[in-house]
This record gives sequence, structure tokens and C-alpha cells, in this order.
Amino acid sequence: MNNVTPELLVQICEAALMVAGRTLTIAVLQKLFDETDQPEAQQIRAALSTIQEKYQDSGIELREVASGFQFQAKVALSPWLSRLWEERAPRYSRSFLETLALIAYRQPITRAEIEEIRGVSASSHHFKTLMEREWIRIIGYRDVPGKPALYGTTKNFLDHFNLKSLDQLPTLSELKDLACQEAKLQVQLELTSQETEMPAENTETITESTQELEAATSND
Amino acid sequence: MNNVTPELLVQICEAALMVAGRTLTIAVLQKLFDETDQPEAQQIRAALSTIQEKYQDSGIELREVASGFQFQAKVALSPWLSRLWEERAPRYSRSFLETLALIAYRQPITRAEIEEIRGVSASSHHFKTLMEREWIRIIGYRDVPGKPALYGTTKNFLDHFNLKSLDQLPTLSELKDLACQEAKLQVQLELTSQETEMPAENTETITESTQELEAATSND
Amino acid sequence: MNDTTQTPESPENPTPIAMVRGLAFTALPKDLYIPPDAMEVFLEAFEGPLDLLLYLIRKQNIDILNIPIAEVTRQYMDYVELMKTVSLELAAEYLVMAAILAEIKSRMLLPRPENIEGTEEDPRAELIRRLQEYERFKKAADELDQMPRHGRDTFAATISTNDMVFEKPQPSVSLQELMLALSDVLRRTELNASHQIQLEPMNIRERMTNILSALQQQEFVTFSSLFTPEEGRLGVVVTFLAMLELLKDHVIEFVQSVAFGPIHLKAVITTG
Repeated sequence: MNNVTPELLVQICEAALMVAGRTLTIAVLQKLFDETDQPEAQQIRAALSTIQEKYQDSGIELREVASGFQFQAKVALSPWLSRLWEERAPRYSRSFLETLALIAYRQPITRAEIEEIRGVSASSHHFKTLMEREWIRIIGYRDVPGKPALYGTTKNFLDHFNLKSLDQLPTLSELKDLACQEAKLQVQLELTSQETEMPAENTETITESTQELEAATSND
Repeated sequence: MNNVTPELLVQICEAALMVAGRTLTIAVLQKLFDETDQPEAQQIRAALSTIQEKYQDSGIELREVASGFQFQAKVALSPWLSRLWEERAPRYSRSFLETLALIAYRQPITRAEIEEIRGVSASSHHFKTLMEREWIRIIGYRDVPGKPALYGTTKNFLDHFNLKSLDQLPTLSELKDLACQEAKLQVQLELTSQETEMPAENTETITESTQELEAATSND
Repeated sequence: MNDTTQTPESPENPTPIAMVRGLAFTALPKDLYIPPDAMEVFLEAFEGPLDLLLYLIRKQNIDILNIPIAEVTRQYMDYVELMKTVSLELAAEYLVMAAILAEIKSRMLLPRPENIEGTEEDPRAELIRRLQEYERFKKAADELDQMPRHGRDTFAATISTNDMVFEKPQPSVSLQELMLALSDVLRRTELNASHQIQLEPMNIRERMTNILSALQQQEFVTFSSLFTPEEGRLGVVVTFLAMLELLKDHVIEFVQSVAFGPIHLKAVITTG
């Protein structure tokens, strides 16, 4: 604790509890420091009670729960906060949807296979979300080095898309038709945007649908 | 605003920004209230600056980025906070960053133009990663043979780098004009025309494209 | 490309490159063998011919507007030569730059032609413009890297709403969106010929999943129980193909404890 002032300790604990996205124990908070600088459990406790006092009149509070400490919004504010989610559900990103589509069409499939096809590493977060929603699950393991898990879709997945079985998913040729339609739509959009947005310089055409834009800016 | 005291407004904004898990705009914050109680944008702004002051000495701060307001841990605390996660933030190679910088400053730009300035062929992998992260996207196609895609940055890019808009990027260094330099050195040579043939390369075209881009991204 | 970010050190750098028995070595011995791997690492520190050229110019503290073309060309060619001796695949871009340098050099030697406006054009002008243009983006990339980034320098706060009861609606996805995402993947993979993906009839894929689900509930499943006679011949074929596919992928195995006894299916690995 030589280099860490009590003020800095408070700041670090405060920020850590806010950004971690999970409850933190005193031991975890201690491990944020180099061994030579590591504060005592008591010092962390003192910092935490300083924080508790500091947030007395705030919209949030620091609470100790079974698994550690966490910041929570004050319950009294829930009538307002609940509207944060009322407005509109968040949207899944394009990369999330690509992962889902590959699992649906190529199941049973491993994560490495998905990465290979998509050419980019897959986000663990996507798998977690898909598992939590019970749209996919692990249906087996491949007997190759690393014993990778095989993913498949669930009945919940079919239900969400109103399908009775997987072979009701559109076939590849139907997919191509869809791509054609999309292209046509884009040409139309192009024409309208040329008229409206780009009056002078029309060497460059913005072919952008609002949908795509929202997909691009929404988080997952 | 009859039933909502300024103190309560501050608490609600504070808690909402903390629990939302995404950036919030002033409009979204307004919608947390019943229509009869809805605060003016100005009142929300005032609450936000109260919050900003309140957190001055904290480990976190309220910041405005491209897509809205967000609480963030202070940059100075990152050495401690990054230990909360096992995975290290990725480091980007110089070629990756150069590609990104060119797209950011020169958008809309084609891949061939990037290659020309960098003097090397561009890595497809970089483009994939940038698209995957939703830092760049195709914003149109140039109407020349081959219809090359034009790339531009997204709001995600700005958010990731803590920017409100593209004009907050550091300014590019200026191009020195060889012809002018020559002229200075060779004073004795009286050249009739000082209209140099160094192409009147417009050194700053960013502001223009910024506006275009904002027009393109702000319709959600 | 890889993530090498070390600063390029040239063998000609005047600072000592090594201390051997108290003696500083400022140059590599001529006969020193550079392993090709090391050479590659060295070259990857440069982002291409412009970067190498800039490095050579900066190393000697030369004003970019006043490049002694002959000298820089000579050094550049030395590097290109070095690449050749370690039989590295020479990137075409490096050779193009060598040609450009040689061309400028030769034009500098000749009397300069008057162009239409009557002013002289310095043969170096275009190269200098390119170098400057590249340099400013190189700098911009550096600056971009220094800027605070999410996940590296700063982290967004998200705290719990534990005690509150309200439902957070889950995002909804339409089949159309899912299909568009898939067609994106397909379009990208078409460009990348190394992995073609084909979409088989979905019923085989579905059957594979069903078989694996059965094997999760029961360690051994009899071969015959997986066939449903009502589905007819096509159904039987599809199920059988699904089994073969799983067998080929090392996911399941067939077990027969006694000769002519019932055949069982078993997952090769049973965890979770």
C-alpha cells in the first residue's frame, strides 16, 4: 500500500465495482493491486464503507450480497428505470445473427468451424446469449484434439421462428432470391437517395437502408 | 416536472445511466417520465452537468460520446481495472491502425485508395476485423469500373475511441509544398508564375465528409 | 500481418548493437548469417516500401523535401539486396519502389524538360508527395493508438438492477434477418474460395441433432429405435445418412457387444 493513497484506493474500488458487471469480493479487489502494493482486507473494507457513505443521496447504492459487493440502483427509482427497457428491445448485431444462422444451417457445428467459415473469431458473448435464450445448446462433443463442443438449435429456436422443423428453413436457392430482392431494393434506395441526399456530387451513391444502419449501430 | 424535484431528476438520470448498459441520449432520458412530468431537454442537461460535477473526484466520470452519455471509469485507473478480466485488450498492428486511420480521415474511401497511399496491398483480414467490430462499414459504391465499395466509420468507432464526432480526431499534419520550398531557395531564379503545379490537394476534407456521415448515421 | 511493433533497427545503426567481452559492436560482422526468420521479423517491422524509405530518410535526419536521391536509392537497394540474399519472397511493392527511385535518379541526371506552363518539375515531387502523405497517416495511426479506448483504457459502467422487478424484453429476430445474415456469410465465403460451404438438405442436419439429443438422455441408444417406419424409405435413408455423418465426424460410435447382437449408438465423449 506504499504507492496507493486511501483516496486512490476508494477510486479504484468504486470504479471496479461499477465496471465489473458482477459482484466482487474483497479478495478480488485486493488482487487488482501488485503484490507489493496489495492493501489489507481491512483497508478495502474501510474504502467500501467510505463509498457507502458517499452514495447515500445518490440514485445508486453499494450493497453487500451473498457473493460479494455490488452497486445497485435504488429500488425506489424502479418506476422510471423500468422504462429503459419498455421503449424497444435491443437488436442483435449482424455478427450475432451470422453465428446463429450458421448453427442453424450447419448443426452440429463447433465454434472453430463457425470461426473458420466466418473468417473471424467468434464472440463468447454471443454463445452465452444464445445459450441463455435457449436457442442453442451443446448436443455433443467431437472426438478430436480439444474435444470441441458441438452446438445445435433447440425447440425454443424453432418456436421463435414459427417453424415446425428445421427443414422448413429456407433453402439455398430461396436465399439467393432473397439476396436478389435485397439488391433490387437497394437500387431503389440508391435512386431515391441520389435525388434527395446527393444533389451535386453523384459519383458516389449511398446504398444504405435504415435497417442496416440500425444493425450496424446497435450493440449486442 | 411537477412531481419531480431537481434532486430526484439527478438521481434518476444517474441510476438510469448506470443500469442501462448502453449509452443514453437526452431524448431517452426524457422518456423515462410520464408525459405530464416530462422534463425539458434543458433540465436534463442541467441534471447531467450536476452529475458531472458530483463525480469529479470519483473513480468514474460521465462522458458524452457519439451515441450519447455514458459513465466510464477514469483512464488513469486502467492499470488496476484491467485486472478484472483475464483477457487482455487486443493490441492492433501498425498496418491495422494505418488502415483504420485512413478510413477515418479520408472517408468515403475505397480499398484501392488506401493501398495507394500506404504503398502496399491491404490485408483482407483487417477489413474483416474492422467490419466485424462494426467500426467501419460500406457506405456506398463508387461509380467507376468495378464499382468499388466506399468505406466509412461508424458510431461504434467513435464510441470506442471516446469521440463525439469525427472532427474530434487529432488534426492531420500538413503537407509541405516542395515547389514553395524550391522557390524560397532559388530566389535568384525569377519565375513568372507561382501557380505551382503541386496538385492543390485539399489537405482537410474531413469536415465535409463528417457532415455527410452524420447525416447518414443519424437516422435511427 | 502480425503484431510486431518493435522499432526497426538496422545493421548500419551507429549505436552499439551488442557488447562482446566489453567491446561494443556497431556493425554486424559481414559473414554473419541472418536466419530467414529473423530477417522476416525485421522486415515486418516495416509496413512497406514507403515506410522503409521514410525510415532511411529519418535515420539520417534528412529533410523530406530535400532527399538526396542517389544516397537514399543506394541504401534502399542495399536492403532489397539483403532481402534477396536470405531468399525471401520479395514483395512486388519493394521492387516497384526500387524502379521508381532509379527512374527519379536518372531523370535528375538529365537536363529537365520544360513543361507546358514553362516551370520546371522536380522529378522528386511525386515521391515526396507520396512520402508525406503516407507519413501523416502513419502519425495519425500512432495518435489513434494513443487515444483512450474502450476495453483497454476505459470501461463502461453497468450496475445491477437486482431488486427491481421488471421484464427486460429480449431482442426479437425475424427469419428474414437471419437469412440476410446467412447470405452475407455465403457471399463472403464465395470470395474466399478455400472454404466453400454447401447447404445440405436440412433434414439430415436436423436428424443429426435429434440423434445427439437422444444420446444425451441415454448413454446407449439402440440402432433400430432411431428409425421411424412411418416416415417411409426416405426417412430411413435420411436417418442413416445422419448417423454416418456423425460417425465420420467422430461424434458417435457404433457398439455391438455380441456378434449378431443389437447395435447400439453411443456418444464418443459424454460430458454435460
